Amino acid sequence: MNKVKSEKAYCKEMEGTHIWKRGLMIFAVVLLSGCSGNDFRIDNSSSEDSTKAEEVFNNDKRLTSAVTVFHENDVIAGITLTTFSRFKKEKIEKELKKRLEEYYPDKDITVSADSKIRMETDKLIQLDNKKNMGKKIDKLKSLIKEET
Amino acid sequence: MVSIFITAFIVGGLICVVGQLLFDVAKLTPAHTLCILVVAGSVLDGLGLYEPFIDFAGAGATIPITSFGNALTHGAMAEAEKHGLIGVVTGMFEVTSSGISSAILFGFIASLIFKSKGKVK
Amino acid sequence: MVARGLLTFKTTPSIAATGVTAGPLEKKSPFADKFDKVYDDERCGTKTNEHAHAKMMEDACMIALSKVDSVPGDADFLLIGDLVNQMTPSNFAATTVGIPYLGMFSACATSVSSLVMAALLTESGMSTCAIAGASSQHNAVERQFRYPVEYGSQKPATSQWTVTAAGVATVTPYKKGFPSIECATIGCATDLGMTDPLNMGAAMAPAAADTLTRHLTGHGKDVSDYDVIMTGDLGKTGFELYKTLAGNQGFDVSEKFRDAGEEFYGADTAFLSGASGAGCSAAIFFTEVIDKMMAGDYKRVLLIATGALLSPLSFQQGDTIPCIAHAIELTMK
Amino acid sequence: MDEKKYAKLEKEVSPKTPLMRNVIFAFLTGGTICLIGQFVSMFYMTFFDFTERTASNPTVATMIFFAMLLTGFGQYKKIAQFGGAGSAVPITGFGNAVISAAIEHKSEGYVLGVGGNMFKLAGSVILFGVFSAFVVALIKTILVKFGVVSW
Repeated sequence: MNKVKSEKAYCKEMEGTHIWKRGLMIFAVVLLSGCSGNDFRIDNSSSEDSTKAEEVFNNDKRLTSAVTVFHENDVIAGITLTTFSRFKKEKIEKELKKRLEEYYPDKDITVSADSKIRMETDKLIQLDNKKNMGKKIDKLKSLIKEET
Repeated sequence: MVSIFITAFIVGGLICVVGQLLFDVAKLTPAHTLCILVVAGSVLDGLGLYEPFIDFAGAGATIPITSFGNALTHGAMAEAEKHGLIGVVTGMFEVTSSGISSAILFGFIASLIFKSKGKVK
Repeated sequence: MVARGLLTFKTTPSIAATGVTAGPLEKKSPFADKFDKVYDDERCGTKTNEHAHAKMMEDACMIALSKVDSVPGDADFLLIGDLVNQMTPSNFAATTVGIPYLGMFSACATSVSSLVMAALLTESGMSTCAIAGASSQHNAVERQFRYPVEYGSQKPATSQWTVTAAGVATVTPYKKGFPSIECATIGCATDLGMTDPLNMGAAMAPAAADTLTRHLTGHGKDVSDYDVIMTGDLGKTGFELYKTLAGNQGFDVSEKFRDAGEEFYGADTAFLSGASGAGCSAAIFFTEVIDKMMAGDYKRVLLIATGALLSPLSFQQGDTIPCIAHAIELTMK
Repeated sequence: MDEKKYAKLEKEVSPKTPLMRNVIFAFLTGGTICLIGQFVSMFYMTFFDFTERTASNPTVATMIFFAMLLTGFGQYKKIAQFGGAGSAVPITGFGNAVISAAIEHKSEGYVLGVGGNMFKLAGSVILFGVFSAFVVALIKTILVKFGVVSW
């Protein structure tokens, strides 16, 4: 009797893990459809021409999305990478920054593949009030510096 | 951004598989296994391989105990970069790990509120 | 005559009563309704596991005495032991009951070694009422020998669960109608190089087989003379090994062999290889076996309690596990 | 019967370690714990000012908090029996080692018991973590000094 009972409990436990795992997967898929996809956006409130930046991001196959904000003297880009490019995250960030610096030599450029920065740049773009933008960008830059 | 959940699951799971193989095949005690993994994390960071790994797998690389060795080494190396050889020593004492401090704190809280129970299931 | 650990009791002292107490988890045991007292609280209403351990022992002693209409003042000797640091639980129990006390240690074989000692004292005429027994408490023992109770470690299928139980017997000069102690064999410490503290059954099996052989050849008996030959706490793995070893010696292992550790928790697989601990053999020997003897089901039994003589220090230093097994033969005249 | 023969017999009779089952369950358990960790870390990134890198500190602390609850309510050892290394290798296993020792030694008082024994099991991990960090950083510093590698 006991043996049967414990085996049943055991199966139940197993079932539990599968449901748990599947649930998480579904959640992941929902998230996936929610906030990624080929999503390249630029918000330009400065006088600079942003088409060059657009080109740089659009043509890089390692990126899955990029949100760039041009504001006064700042350029901040939140990007997401394909799964395996994430191994070279730091290298890609540096490389893109360098390329942008070639096009916009007098700008203060920040490129980050951190998902926090990506989330925040997304919020910046949707911001109606552009007044606080400078402050918010400064805050993001300090966040990135904390990384080391 | 989402694939990080999948990589976290897989990479975290695989590190645990390494631990399980050390348990069952190498017949090591849990304490020995964890020490080996911590040293492995530390060495990987010395080679500069652990950080890209965290970028790739997120919590899949920061939650396993290997990240503990990585965090300590990273702190020590950061100090060493600034102050040279002396920095290695001073860095050792400056490095704090949230793992240790939170384990101490929650361990003490748990000892205040819980009692052990010899239940089998 | 050279005895070599073989003892024969001419006056055949009797086991006039037994007292067995057990913890809440032991309600799962198929023998649970035979225990005299089962606690609902694993700490038996005391503050610590060790106090609970002592309390269980005290209660078992009081029950065993009350069954022969006695009080602690009537008893001559208290021969008990356990596994925790310097046997403090037994020491505290002895302080409370106030009977002249000799601490006994043979690890999980203490139930039989103390019974042999009580029989010797009775045989010599120095004792008319001796209490002999052993106890173990899961939490206290686990913490001493392995890990903290709440620590998560994956136990292999060979590992055993230390029982929470105390069992004592009141040994008196021969009394008609009660099981009497006819002969016994003191075991030799045996070490076949086993080092795994999570596979104690395998370490203890050779000691049990050795004592079995010595008892049967030394006393000129055969397996067929007994109704049952019961070992203490070998567990499923150890019991298989012991039967193989005994079979190699030419004994018929097919029917009469039982193991208290294997049977203690029934078929519940959560307990893996079965039960262990000093209280395991004591609780089963002093309920299941004695009850069946009183009921007339068993006429002659051989009890072999096995013990692993290790300490946390010895196995951490990489030493092997020496083991002991003592045998005692009970008859119903 | 000599030791070698007995060791052979013991191997034959003792139940085999179910390696495949253990590995699969360790993978699932460890993966799930890391997945939960990832969710916690996402939570900190979304609602607080943490980046991917800095979120790992509060995440680890939160995971150890979960480990405290599971250990205190007697659930962690069940997860461990099921998942093996899957529950021991994540930081929650480290937490469990510290917390279970703290709970266990409460009976000897907070100074000698809890304080003195908290790191009975986990202490070795800290020792080897710190020592290997020292050695690795030292080697790297020397190599950098000699110009073999750069930071």
